[in-house]
Amino acid sequence: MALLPLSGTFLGDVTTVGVVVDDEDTAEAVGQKIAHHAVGRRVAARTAPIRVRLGGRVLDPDEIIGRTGVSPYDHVEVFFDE
Amino acid sequence: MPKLSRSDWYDLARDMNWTFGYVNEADVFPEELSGTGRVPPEAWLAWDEPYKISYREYVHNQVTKDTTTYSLKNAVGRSKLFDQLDPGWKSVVVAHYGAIAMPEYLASFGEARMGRFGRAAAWRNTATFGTLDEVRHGQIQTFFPYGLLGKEPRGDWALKAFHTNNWITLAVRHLFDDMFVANDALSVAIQLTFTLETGFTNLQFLGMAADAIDVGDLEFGSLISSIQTDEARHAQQGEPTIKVLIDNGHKEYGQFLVDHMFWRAWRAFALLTGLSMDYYTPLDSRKMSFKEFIQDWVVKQFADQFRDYGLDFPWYWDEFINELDWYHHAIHTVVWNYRPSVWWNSDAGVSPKERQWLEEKYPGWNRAFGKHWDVLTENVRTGNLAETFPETLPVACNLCQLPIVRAAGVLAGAHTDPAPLRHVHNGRVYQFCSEPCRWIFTRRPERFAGHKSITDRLWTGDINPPNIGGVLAYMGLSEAEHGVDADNYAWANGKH
Amino acid sequence: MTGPTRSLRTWSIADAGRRRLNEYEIVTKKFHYHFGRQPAPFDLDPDSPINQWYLRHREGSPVQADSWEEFSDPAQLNYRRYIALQHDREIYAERVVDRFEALDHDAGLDPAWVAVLGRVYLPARFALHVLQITSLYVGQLAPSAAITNASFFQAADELRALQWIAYRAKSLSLSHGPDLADSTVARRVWEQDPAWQPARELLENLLLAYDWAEAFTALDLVVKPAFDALFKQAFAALATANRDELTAQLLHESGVDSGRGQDWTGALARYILAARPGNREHILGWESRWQPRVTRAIDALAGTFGAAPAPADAASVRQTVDQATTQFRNSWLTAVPAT
Amino acid sequence: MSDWHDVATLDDLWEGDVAEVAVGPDTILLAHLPGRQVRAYQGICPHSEYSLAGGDLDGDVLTCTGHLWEFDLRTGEGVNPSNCRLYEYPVRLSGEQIAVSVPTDGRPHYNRCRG
Repeated sequence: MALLPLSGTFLGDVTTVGVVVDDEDTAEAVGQKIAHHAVGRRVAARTAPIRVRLGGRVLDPDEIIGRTGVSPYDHVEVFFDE
Repeated sequence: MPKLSRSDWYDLARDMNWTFGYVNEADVFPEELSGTGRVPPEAWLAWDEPYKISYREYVHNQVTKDTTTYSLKNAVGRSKLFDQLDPGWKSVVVAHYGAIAMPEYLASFGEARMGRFGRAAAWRNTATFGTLDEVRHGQIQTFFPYGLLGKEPRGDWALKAFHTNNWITLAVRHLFDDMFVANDALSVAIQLTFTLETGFTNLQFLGMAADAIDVGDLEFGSLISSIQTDEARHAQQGEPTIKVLIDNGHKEYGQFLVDHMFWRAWRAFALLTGLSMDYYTPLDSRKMSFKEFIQDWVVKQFADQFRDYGLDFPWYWDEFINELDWYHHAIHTVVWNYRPSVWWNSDAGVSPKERQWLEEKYPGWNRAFGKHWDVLTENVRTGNLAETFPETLPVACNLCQLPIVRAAGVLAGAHTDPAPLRHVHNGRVYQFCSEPCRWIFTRRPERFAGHKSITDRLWTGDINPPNIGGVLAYMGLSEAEHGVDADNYAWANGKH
Repeated sequence: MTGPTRSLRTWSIADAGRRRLNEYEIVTKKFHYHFGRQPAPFDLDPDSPINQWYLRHREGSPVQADSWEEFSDPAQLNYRRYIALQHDREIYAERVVDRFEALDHDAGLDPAWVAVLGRVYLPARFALHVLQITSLYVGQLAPSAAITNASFFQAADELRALQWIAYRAKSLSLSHGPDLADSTVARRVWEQDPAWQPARELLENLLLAYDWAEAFTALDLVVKPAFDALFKQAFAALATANRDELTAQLLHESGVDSGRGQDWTGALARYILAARPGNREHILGWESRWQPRVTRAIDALAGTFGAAPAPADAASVRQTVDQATTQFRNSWLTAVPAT
Repeated sequence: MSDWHDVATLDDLWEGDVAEVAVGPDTILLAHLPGRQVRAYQGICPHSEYSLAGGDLDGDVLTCTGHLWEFDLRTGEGVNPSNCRLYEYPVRLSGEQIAVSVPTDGRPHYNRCRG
């Protein structure tokens, strides 16, 4: 395991945040870590699954982030899947 | 009075270039400090300052200005005037002192750079007065907040801010170091005096002084208008400099310098003036919106004055105009959210009445930004204040050092992709908020590459522990200094 | 209102220990936050040219002190006080000029004396301009705001002196011929007259002294004291001897600025010598490097004093200059015991 | 006869500070001059009843904001105009504590000079 700095934007938020995740985290966990800084804070909460998009591809929730070809400081988009 | 008037002898005091006989002229004006090498030395003799002043006139004028301004300060200081000011307006004043007092003093370095390395004696003389002016502005804008310390301890940031790595300080320090402290004489003339002072601050100071008087802040109003009269004079160094540059076939370089700094000046204005005008100034004292101010004054000024010299609008003009509708609103939301990390009390400025005004001035504001404030308002009302505070940093732009808010641009319909713009230089990834910021960086990466944004510092372990507590400590804020909501959440709780 | 929780009685970072800062200290102390900053003074790439320039010529100067902030201008001039002071002095200078103009003073001057003015006094504005812009250089490279500000005010003092010479050039030309107000003529003297060439060589070289402490030493401890003594004492005396009391009094008035200049530059020199043991050697090293050039410059200009209708011989001029500069030198050098 | 009254501490009155304190009917100006010198004078300007504590202290000289009368606070003497001096109270410093001696004659203690 290793720390992986990423920038992430929750769609609908005003800004992009910096987070440090674990490269063993699942996409689901990465999504939650970024959503934590936006949902219920500036973006209204909803009961929908949270998804992560990396380089145009929506990741499978169980996918390990470190095995997606991601590089440090890459940007991920996080959004409610409705 | 002595019988001769200034015009009789003035040229004899400025026609003082000569041909160097014992040293190389290039060594006297090293390009990294002078920047004038593109133009042949003799061409600089055409440099002619539009506004002329002698030393005698200078000291006589300035003593009058100082006497007036300091007397007013003394009179106001003994009154209860400051205590009665609107809390949002106090934030305007406190933010201004922390962000601007030290840069004004540092501008004396930029002026002295021109005073030593400017290529014409006329220019060097004019810059000598400019040097004094900026010492004045730095000193008066620290002396006044010092006088407020008993009532407003955050006036301390007038001196302290630049000793810290606060994120707002980082942004203004990076900007002003680029613009005039660590810049060559030619670029200082074009970027500080022509682009910033002529293009923005002359106008802004007029507006700000009027607003100050309107809210009853006589001290600040008189201070700002007194400064403005100096600026209007020394800002005129830009005009002859760009004229010499253009007349000698270097319009393209002049255009580059203007384009570079106009964008950066816009960024700083959006942060400081945008928030002040549209959120912090009390509603009934707002004469125009920030967008109207930029359109009526800066845009018009730019069109009239810059185009007189055959300069074009910067290539990003459409993006600039487009940003007037949304950029500073996004920055405001972030600053309010990060209010503990700034040295002033952030004024949300989104009471129902204010939201109505915002929607009127910026149609679509509710759709793009109101919904964030709905969530924030709900959290305040339900006592869920913790959720209104941040736990990590936004990603800062590697050029302007401000939070990357392309996501808000998506909401405003200006962008389709919220992702920061990227550039890789010598293996390092740099992130940018906008095409102009990336363009400025990539045109001269060696000028900027070795600097770390606040987010870089978090990611690379300079900030320890790497959490929000560590961030605030790193930024130099003691707990007592953390900014709080200026209105104590009245905008969320009352007044429907 | 959720205002600040405590009030402050002074700058948090410039606390003088239960002593109220005076106005000078409030607007001067701790302003150079960038001196000695890591990784570089300014927030651009540390390797960018001006960061490197400062690292080399300021932070990298051989002359160092543990705390430059301890040095204060003895006159404690901030902008407001400088301007108020000079406002009064300019009123005085204007009255001097008024008084002599009312007597039609210039018309009565001996043409042979006017020729001396044209050769020595009027071209001196080129020399003053070098002192002016070198002061701006020292100011922008100095390690503390106390030094920066004093140096900037000094630059303005030089511009003041220079503009009164320009004024006199024009007014003399009205009774003694347009050449006196012709910059081309003055420039030709400055560029070609053998009496000026050692001075010009010195001053052109002064512009290349880029280490800030060398620039300070060369300008403020060696070159300027000698030129000030030459013009504001020896030449002023020559003017009096040649019944040109207007020139003499304007030079004396400018000499008041020079005296204030020597107060702070002498104090800074004393501060530097006391700050670190090695500093003395560097200051004296630079002094010995610049002094011979100054001596040549003064000698060549002193030679012109003999052409005045009431002449002064070069030796006596040199003596006046030597006496003044030695006195100043003693004020900073012998006040500090060698270590 | 007079009584000593503790009126302030050196933490209240920094070097360079002036302050106003009241002891019974007396309004007293305290001044901490350079070199740990503390003085106490009448608190009201002898000219036209302005509070001296609102004045500007520059070194030893206090300028009243009312009509710019100046006083040397080393001695209490008028500087401009010079034909006027402030009533002075004895001051005692013990450690941090500043005490002022006020006569117990039941009369107000101040000088007046009309200008």
